[in-house]
Amino acid sequence: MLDVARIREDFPILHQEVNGHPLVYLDNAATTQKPRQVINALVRYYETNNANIHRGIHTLAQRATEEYEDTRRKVARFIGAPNANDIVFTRNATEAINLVAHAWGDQNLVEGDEVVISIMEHHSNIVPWQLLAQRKGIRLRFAGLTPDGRLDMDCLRGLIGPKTRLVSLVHMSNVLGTINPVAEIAGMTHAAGALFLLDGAQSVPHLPFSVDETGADFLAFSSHKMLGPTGVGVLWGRDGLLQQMGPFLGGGDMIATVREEGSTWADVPHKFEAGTPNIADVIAFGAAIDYLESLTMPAVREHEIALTSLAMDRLEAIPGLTIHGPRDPLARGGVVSFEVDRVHPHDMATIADSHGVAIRAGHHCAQLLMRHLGVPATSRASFSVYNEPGEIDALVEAIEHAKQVFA
Amino acid sequence: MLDVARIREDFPILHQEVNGHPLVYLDNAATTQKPRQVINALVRYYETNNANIHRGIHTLAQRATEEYEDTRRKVARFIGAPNANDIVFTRNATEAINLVAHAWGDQNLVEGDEVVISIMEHHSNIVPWQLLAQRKGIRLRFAGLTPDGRLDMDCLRGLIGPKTRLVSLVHMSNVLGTINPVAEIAGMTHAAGALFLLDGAQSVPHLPFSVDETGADFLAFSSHKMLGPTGVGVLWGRDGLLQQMGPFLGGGDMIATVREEGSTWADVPHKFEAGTPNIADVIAFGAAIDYLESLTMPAVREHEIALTSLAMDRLEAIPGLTIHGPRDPLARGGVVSFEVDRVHPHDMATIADSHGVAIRAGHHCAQLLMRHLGVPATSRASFSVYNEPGEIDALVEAIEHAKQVFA
Amino acid sequence: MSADPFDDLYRELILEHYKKPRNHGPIPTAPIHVEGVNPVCGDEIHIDMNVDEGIIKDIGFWGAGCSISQSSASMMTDRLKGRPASEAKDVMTEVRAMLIDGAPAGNDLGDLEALEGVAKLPVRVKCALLCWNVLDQGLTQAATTA
Amino acid sequence: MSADPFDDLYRELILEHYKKPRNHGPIPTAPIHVEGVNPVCGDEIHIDMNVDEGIIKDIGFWGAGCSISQSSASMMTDRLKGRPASEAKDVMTEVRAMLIDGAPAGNDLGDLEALEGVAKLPVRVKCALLCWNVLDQGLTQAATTA
Ligand SMILES: Cc1ncc(COP(=O)(O)O)c(C=O)c1O
Ligand SMILES: Cc1ncc(COP(=O)(O)O)c(C=O)c1O
Repeated sequence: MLDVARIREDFPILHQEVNGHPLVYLDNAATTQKPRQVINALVRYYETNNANIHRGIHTLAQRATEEYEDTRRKVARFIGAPNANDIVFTRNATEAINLVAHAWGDQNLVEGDEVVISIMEHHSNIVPWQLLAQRKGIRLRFAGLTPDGRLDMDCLRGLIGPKTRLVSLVHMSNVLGTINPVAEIAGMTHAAGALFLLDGAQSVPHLPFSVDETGADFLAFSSHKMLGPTGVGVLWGRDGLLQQMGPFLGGGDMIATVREEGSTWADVPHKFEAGTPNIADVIAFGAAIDYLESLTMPAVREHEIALTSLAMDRLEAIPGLTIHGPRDPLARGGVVSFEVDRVHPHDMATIADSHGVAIRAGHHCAQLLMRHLGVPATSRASFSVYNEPGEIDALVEAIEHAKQVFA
Repeated sequence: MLDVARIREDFPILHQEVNGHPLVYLDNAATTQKPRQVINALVRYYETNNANIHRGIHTLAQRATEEYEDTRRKVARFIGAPNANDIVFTRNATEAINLVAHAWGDQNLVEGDEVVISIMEHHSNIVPWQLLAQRKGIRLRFAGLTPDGRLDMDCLRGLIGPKTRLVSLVHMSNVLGTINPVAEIAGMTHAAGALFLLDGAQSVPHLPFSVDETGADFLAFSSHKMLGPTGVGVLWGRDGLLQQMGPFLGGGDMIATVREEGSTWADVPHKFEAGTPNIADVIAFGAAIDYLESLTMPAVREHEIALTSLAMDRLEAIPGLTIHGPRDPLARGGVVSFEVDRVHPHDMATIADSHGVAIRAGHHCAQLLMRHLGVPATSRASFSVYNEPGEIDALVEAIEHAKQVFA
Repeated sequence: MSADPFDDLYRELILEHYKKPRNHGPIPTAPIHVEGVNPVCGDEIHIDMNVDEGIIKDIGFWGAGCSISQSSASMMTDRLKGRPASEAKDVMTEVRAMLIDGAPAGNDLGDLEALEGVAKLPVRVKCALLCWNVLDQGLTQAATTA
Repeated sequence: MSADPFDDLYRELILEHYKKPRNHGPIPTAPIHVEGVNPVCGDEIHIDMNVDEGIIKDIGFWGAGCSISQSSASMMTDRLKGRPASEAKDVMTEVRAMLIDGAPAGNDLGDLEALEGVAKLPVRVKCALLCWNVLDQGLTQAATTA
């Protein structure tokens, strides 16, 4: 069990009023807040160790390099990856997926090859493949959903075939909350001789996670959704995969030798980290991982299941309110998207904001899913380690108010 | 004139001992230190406003969006760009150049087209064009240098011709300090109907700068080299250029509509900012620009000329020491690369470190230039607003010590 | 006006136009069709219009969106139907000044004055502006095909 | 050993090997040539060697680099010339343990013991290791071509 009261003490931002009410931050699927341990790591870095890394001989450069590489090891441990050198730091999950589309896709795919995704994907796991399709003439195929918002496994099975080269799917939907059966999907994918990319942007921050158990070949996620700073994403590749890929961005730190006639590349992961990295934020991301590990991920998951159950019960009791996605809180993450009759989600979000309640309204970068659900937008509340039951009361109150306004 | 004593009070990192000596940080061309105003901006953001931007309706999202877009306007003003929407935030200068190579180069260049760079370029302005050459069969041409380390303008003029589509050059060399005559180069480039990309990574932080006066069509630079945080770079494109380019990375925030059949793109600059940006650091970068503007760039330049003059005088007086690059401090930035007979640069840097003096040793991501100079590496001291004459004494002392060790 | 920006936002008039939009639905015979979408939130507005001899003879809208975008469109058509295109331009300029710069509403705006409170919530300003940007296209088309 | 890591780094023996390297220069008749570069700093080491019946009959090195990388190579060739390849492997393991893990030097290392201080400056460890990584390749080649 999480000691939420103690945890809240670590998050300075939570202790403020917004529009005359205590802030209730329920927009965690967009980005989470940061504990003082993470903020302090940034301050400490800039106040004591800041230097450019890898090529520097002086003391600050040594310290910065060590701390930066330390986070790589922490990330590897956190996701159960055997080799820290298979961790590449990017700007965000989006860039991690684009990196695979370019450095793996451009090099390995030919016209007629197929990439399979689903209609519950975030735009970050759709558009890179559409752009690749334009560049290489590959075919992009879309798995559909069951009526209760799960991946339609029969449909998916039907799409994966001899032409499939990559299956790229979200682990946990940022709209429906759905947790996909990734190990089973990995099995189907590998049986077809294809690779499996897992978009872990919503799952790695919220679940006990092990890349081995997922069966993924590539994994992408973002620091800012797991208590860490903005500006850091992670790409992990199964042993040997990244090594076989050519470079993506060119520049400092990713080369072995540069000559006019051509250049040779540094080893993985440096080959994929061109130019000065986001050193400070990578180091502070290490503090975020320490923080999550100190809470333990099973406890985080348990806490979020409890909040999600409560939220679903309370919201479903409101007449005219519909929740999207699976009914079973164990089959989903702490993300609850809903509709309220006659209240447009933007109005819902504005009225919630007038109560100090931060929820998100819109297409959530999932327009294919919105079209499937037949709505232009949804309202979404999403949870993190510092949320508590009382905050769901505040949300319910805001929804009741919105219903009144638009009655 | 800068009030250096007062400025130093703003940089917490400077007030420490390294290896028993006060830290003397002379590695500013690699990355600069950060004033407390920048560190505080990070803290304040995470403690009061942190939220994902652009799509959010709630108060925190509004505040974060406003502050993020504020920095865009500050950057535009700082470089004299007429339109803030022509500013794209990237991870670093390296990514900015790669963005042009992909989104402009792949789309506009065909086999046989030529891109002209020089042998004094940083790897970040070499490798992206080598990779583009591999993708598109273009030819990459290299302008040489004069014996005193300036761009050989006759050579450059001879290379720019009807096949030239882009000239991409560094404004200020990170090894030689050389400031290139960019307006003249822009004239030659435009006369040939080509575009001019300016690598301003070392110049924008240290000179009064106006994109109009440079004549550049694209400009790339990094926050971390100008008192700002790591993880933020800037690409600026002359009005209309970015608009005409297709997207580079695909994902959230860069789309207008996403359908299975294909997607349409958001307007510039969002088209080029896929996924959650490095929001906190962009905002803190705004504080760095405020700080530089409060010092005024002419005063920054004047201060660095004075230090560079002094450093060159003191170093040239050391027997067996050779300085690379132009002799005239007005023709160069605050970067002094040198050789000491019998002392390898790595040993020089280690011995300097033992005196608390942080200098850089190595190829400085400029292997073509190293080959031209006929050395495997150089030692480099580089200055910023908080450096003072006494620190040059410390450097000279360290050099004398190194000479003794290897006498 | 009250001190609470949220009270100002959802004024009676806005809710009334939202619940019972005027001039709602396509006009199949109208020669001009224009549309626009707010990429940030997905709001969509379509406008059909018939401009004859400089007069907006008929105008209808439909689409999907929040109360602000839909009521803004309803009030707009209500205010402009039957009026000269030149007047529409003036009203458009005035509404934009009110929404973007927070300029006080003139008394020729009619119900549109109710949108004044939106200016205090920058994130919703785009909702209110959407139909006006679409109208702008329509007026340009009318001018060039006249 | 002194408390100051820098005093330990530039010990007399290291400087002596740097200034007067042993076994310096190519051996044109040697059947094995291996080379390596440290991409971080550009240091380069080439090794020519002749391994006959399991014995390193001849070994020579050249290249460019700092005092640590060059003296490490000089001491290495000095220690291993005329010795069995199997002993070279043992010494290699011991030197790596000393440099990477800070293990104490055994007394069979000879001059190489002077490199002990390098372990305290992690950023220079790669300089000292470069020639050993190149040697490793050479020994592998010798084993497969034997
Ligand atoms: C499922 C999913 N995938 C990918 C992303 C993209 O993450 P980022 O914006 O950090 O690149 C998000 C976050 O918005 C997400 O929810
Ligand atoms: C001249 C020049 N160009 C480009 C770069 C690359 O900058 P960054 O590493 O921030 O991408 C540097 C910095 O190392 C530089 O000095």
